[in-house]
Amino acid sequence: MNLSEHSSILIVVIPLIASFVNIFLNFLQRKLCYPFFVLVLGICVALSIDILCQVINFGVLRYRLGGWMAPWGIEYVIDHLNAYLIVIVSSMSFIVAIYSKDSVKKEISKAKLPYFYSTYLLLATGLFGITVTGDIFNLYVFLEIASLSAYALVAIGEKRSVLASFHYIIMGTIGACFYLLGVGYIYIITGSLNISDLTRLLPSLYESKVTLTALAFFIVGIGIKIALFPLHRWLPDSYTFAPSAVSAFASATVTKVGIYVLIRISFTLFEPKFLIEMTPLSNILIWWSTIAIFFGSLIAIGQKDFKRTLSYILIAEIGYMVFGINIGNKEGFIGAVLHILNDSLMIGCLFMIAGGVFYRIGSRNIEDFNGLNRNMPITMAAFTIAALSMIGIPPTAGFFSKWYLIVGAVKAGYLVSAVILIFSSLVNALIFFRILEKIYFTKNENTPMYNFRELPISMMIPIVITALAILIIGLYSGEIISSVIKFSLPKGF
Amino acid sequence: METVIGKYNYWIYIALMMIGFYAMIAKRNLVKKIVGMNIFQTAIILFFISTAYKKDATIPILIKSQEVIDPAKYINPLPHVLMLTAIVVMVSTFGVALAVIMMLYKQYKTLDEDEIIEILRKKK
Amino acid sequence: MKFFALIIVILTGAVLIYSTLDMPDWGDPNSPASLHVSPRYIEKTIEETATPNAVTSVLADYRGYDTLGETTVIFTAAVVCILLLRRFEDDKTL
Amino acid sequence: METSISIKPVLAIAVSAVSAFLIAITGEKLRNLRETWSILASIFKFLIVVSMLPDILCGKVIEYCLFRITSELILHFRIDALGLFFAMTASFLWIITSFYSIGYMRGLNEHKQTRYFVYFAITLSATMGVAFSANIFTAFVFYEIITIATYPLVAHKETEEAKKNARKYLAYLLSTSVAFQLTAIVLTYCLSGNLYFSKGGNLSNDISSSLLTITFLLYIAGITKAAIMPLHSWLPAAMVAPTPVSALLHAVAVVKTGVFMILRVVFYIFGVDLLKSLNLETVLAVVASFTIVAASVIALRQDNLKLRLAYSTVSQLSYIVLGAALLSPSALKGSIFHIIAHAFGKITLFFAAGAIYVTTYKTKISELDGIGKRMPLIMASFTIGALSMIGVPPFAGFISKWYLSVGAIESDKIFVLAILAISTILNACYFMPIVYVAFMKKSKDSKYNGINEAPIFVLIPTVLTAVLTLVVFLCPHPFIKLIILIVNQTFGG
Amino acid sequence: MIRLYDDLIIQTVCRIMIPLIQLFAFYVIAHGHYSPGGGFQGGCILGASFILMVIAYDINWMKRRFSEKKNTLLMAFGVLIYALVGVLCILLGAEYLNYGILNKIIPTDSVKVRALGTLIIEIGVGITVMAVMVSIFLNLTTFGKHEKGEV
Repeated sequence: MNLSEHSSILIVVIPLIASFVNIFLNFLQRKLCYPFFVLVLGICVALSIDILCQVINFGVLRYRLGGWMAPWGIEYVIDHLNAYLIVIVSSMSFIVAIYSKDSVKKEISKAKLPYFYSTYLLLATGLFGITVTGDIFNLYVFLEIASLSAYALVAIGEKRSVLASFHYIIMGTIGACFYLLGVGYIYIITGSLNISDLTRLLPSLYESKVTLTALAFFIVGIGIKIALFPLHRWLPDSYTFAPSAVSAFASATVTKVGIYVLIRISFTLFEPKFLIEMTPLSNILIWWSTIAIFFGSLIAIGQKDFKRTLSYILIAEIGYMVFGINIGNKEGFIGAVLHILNDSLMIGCLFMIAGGVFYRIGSRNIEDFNGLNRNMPITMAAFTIAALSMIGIPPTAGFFSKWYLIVGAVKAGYLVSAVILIFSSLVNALIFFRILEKIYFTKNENTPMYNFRELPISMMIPIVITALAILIIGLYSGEIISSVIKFSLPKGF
Repeated sequence: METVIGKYNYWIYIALMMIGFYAMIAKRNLVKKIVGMNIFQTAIILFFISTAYKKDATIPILIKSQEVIDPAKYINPLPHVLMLTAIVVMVSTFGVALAVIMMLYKQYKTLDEDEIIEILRKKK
Repeated sequence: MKFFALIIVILTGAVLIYSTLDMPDWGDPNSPASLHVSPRYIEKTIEETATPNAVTSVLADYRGYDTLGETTVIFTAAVVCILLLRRFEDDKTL
Repeated sequence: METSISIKPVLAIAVSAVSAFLIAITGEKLRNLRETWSILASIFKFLIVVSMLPDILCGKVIEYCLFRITSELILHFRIDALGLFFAMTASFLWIITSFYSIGYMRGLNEHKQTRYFVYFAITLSATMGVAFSANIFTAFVFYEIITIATYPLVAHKETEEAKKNARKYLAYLLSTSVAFQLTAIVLTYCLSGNLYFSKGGNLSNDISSSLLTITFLLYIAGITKAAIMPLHSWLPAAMVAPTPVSALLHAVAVVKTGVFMILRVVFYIFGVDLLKSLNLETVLAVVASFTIVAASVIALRQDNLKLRLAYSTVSQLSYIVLGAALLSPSALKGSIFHIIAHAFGKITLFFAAGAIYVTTYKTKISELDGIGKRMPLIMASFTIGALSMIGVPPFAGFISKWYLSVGAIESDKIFVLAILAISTILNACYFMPIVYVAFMKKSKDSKYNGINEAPIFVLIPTVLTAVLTLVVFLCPHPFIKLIILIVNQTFGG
Repeated sequence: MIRLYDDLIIQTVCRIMIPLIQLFAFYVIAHGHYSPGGGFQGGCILGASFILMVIAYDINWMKRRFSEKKNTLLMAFGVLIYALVGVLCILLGAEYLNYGILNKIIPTDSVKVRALGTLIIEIGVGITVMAVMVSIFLNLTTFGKHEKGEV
């Protein structure tokens, strides 16, 4: 029996089982919960890398659950895009898991930590499940697992977070319901739920109104889940008031997986030509996301609260990705998929730093960042790297995805959007250099609050790792593109 | 007339969905929002179930395994299965939402969104 | 606000109802849904899973993995309720 | 022209980066060791650069491909005569400046000297990077690094004013480079498919002229370091920095980087024929001439010595741009010679200004009455620098003006001669009064009479550079030889 | 002790009803193969019986018979059964949740054993659903303060 041929299912099942076992451990030996939790996510990272290697070496992986043939049973289909996403999600969840050790202690009561770890694992499970599955209804189930745990993780933050979580629940449920309606419509006219089966069946039905409606509902539903601009209302509050570990994890993974689902629905379930040529949808989405970028950046300037600023920047970044996907040429798609990785690193790193600062000075207000480099030089160095990457200064990672997006926009002739992209990087420059100036060139008046040292090592290491990753991955973007992303291009690009 | 006969079930369920949807986005009382959520999801479930129905067919439990089985005689089991899942999801979401609402009530001693926002603004 | 909501709702409903026109009629035994995947469940349930109740066999066997997910969902709900509401005795902070 | 692969360029860049690291870890305690590092680094760098001279002189080109990031974005070095010329100027003057800065920083015992030296070294490496870069992407990367690395130097004082000016500095350089230059690079890529500097131009003639025009203008607007009006006002703002910074970076390294990149764009991206056919060189010439005159006029009204020098820099830089815009061999000769002539002259002036500040804390010209009697050597060298700027024989400035005039006649743009004449007069008008008050007027405060010169570390470099301006005039042949080589390589004659 | 809201009739009826309800719940779980029913339905009925206890008596009375710790453990245990059956299938060399392979350890043919596997996971589901219902009910009705006792 060879485990590596099962790794595509194990990556979902292992964190799942771990989340149950965590409950037992809570009653047996509470101290073991955290090590176990981190260990499991470490195993997930190993598995995900194994999956990626398998995909690169042997091409698409298919796994028939319960041994049933595809349209009747559920099957997992893993191509380069999934594998890439799995690696991102697993490694970010692992890194943030390390980070959560100390940061969570201040925000959640000791007795509840095991339940927190279980929920965290369930969120990871949900995300993995969404990523690997090849069945639209199975995707919905795991979407709900992820969403439920995300609602809870948001709600255990500070006082305001509960209301935020409630809005998240309402919006998220609307999104899920729309997705489910889309599934229903597709099912009624095809009778199948399996993505590759549907890819075969749908082209004959492109004329039907039902198909178009289904696609529209899919897109709106996912648009809510990824907080595309007018539907973003739940995101800033949730990520601002959630525990810092949670906001780091969620911001780095949840929205990215949403983007992945969008890609799957629009380019695998349907053919690219349906979205791009036969319907105006991609054109609508391009302008929609351009607006998202513009307003996300614009609103981000005005914010006092650092985490809130980051949330709005995240909204703009989501706009980038949706834009890149829908341009409909090679560069744009590459840029978007590359940006999924870079953005999850940058946003994750920045949210972790925000959490670290909050951990020390108990404030998220940008005004209180004065002279922090005296107290936490390493963290602030990491912050500088992440900030430069956000602005898109080469050779940090952020530049390259932005480069491809802009080239794609110019080649496809969307010059306005290109200008907006550049505008938003200028806005990032404004925001981040304002903060950097406070950090490095302003003396802090209220010294008593600031007599502390660097972060605890368990929070420092993840931040440093991500910061270094931003630098290194930037240099190897070419590798990533040629070995992974190139193969995930939809046909016709 | 044909279409009305053929499609009225969908229309009823869609009307139900929209009632729930309206409650979710328009009502200011948190519990009413949740109730709207339930109506929405229930309507979707009914919608799915109705797609499973075939004229003069029975529930998909095969009495005698010997006879040659004609699928047209039994209604489509798949939507029922999916909806079992959807029901459970709905219940779980409902539970979580209720828990959050109770936390909110503990904090603000009210269930009206406007009042809560008012309280928050005062705090600022 | 309410008016705005009403507009959205009506639009959504209109789109949904408009697209039902292309759907198979209610109870049509030849609708794609009842012809493509589901017949096998009904025909083969006994010889493949020895379970006369097709719903159960699909639920627990053909699409058993969905059911695992759904059980996980409800488990999640419980964990979440404990995480959010439960206040333990040995709990100082809350 | 045959090429030879060699790692020397990387070494030349690395040496100061390494020294920056060493300086950082040595720190404030062992200041002597720290400054030894920076001196050693400067000397080594110069030696490495010079060691490449023989190959270049016999017409070779040195190449080194550092890193292929993606298929088109490649960190690639290629050293031709022009690059080497610029590199030699900068690295040679760094030796002198590092002595000077020791004297200056210690004389005023400034704070945060370590940071100062670190970023100084980094800036120099980045300058080398621009000088050696083989494609516009590499140049852009190092251009941005320079911007970021000089920001701490400008904000060095950490006073409100310093921070305000640093903000302005960054706003101008970063925003223009991200907004315009990056766009121009993207357009270049989309139009020509590669980003390399190639002899006779990279862009071909068969593209719509409007796009080419836009690209060119974006380049001119984007390379703000050349301080072409109206995007010049970051340079006066940068004068809050310590004088050595203004002397080396904002009279030689940084600003010349800008000019250098404009030369690259004009001759190696667009090429003479294309520009002539689009007749864009006239635009450039007009802008440059306007800058020359306007900046000189503004300089007249400055009372702060460094500000007056800054505006004079703005006008002098446009000489070089003008020389490029004339697109004739001897004009190019003149403009390249002006790089070195202006470098020596202006650095002398700044050194002198710094010396005055160190010894007497005077910054205003109105306070300088009789300063010449107190520090005759310094003021003597100031006079030499001034004369060279005006272009009086026997000083370096004369030669470049000579060639420029010849070039103007060659490419019959007679109005350029007029411009040169006017600016010469204006130069005289704003430099001579200083010399006059310095020597002729009686000193107001009678405390000091008799000689007290600046500290030795400050004095010697000043005199040295002054002497060099003379030497360059007396035996220009080695430079001319190299310059002729450059002109041949550029015009392919 | 007798409290105000204790009602003899209700309590007695419940004493008689609850075992029957639970018995019926087990029937529904077990008979899911042949009639409408299965893990979820049975689990709900089983959970309802415990909730009935709480309504008729009070939480502590119920907890004396069925402690919270046990409940939480069962909650995890039920779904753990489900997941582990799948893992068992992998260990026996088939795909995840492919019960057919279980006949390596259970002596029946590979079709009957599928029904058996179905039964096992139905039981797991039933356990989980029951425990989850009780747990959610308790937390919601008491704001998470079980120890007070009253509903």
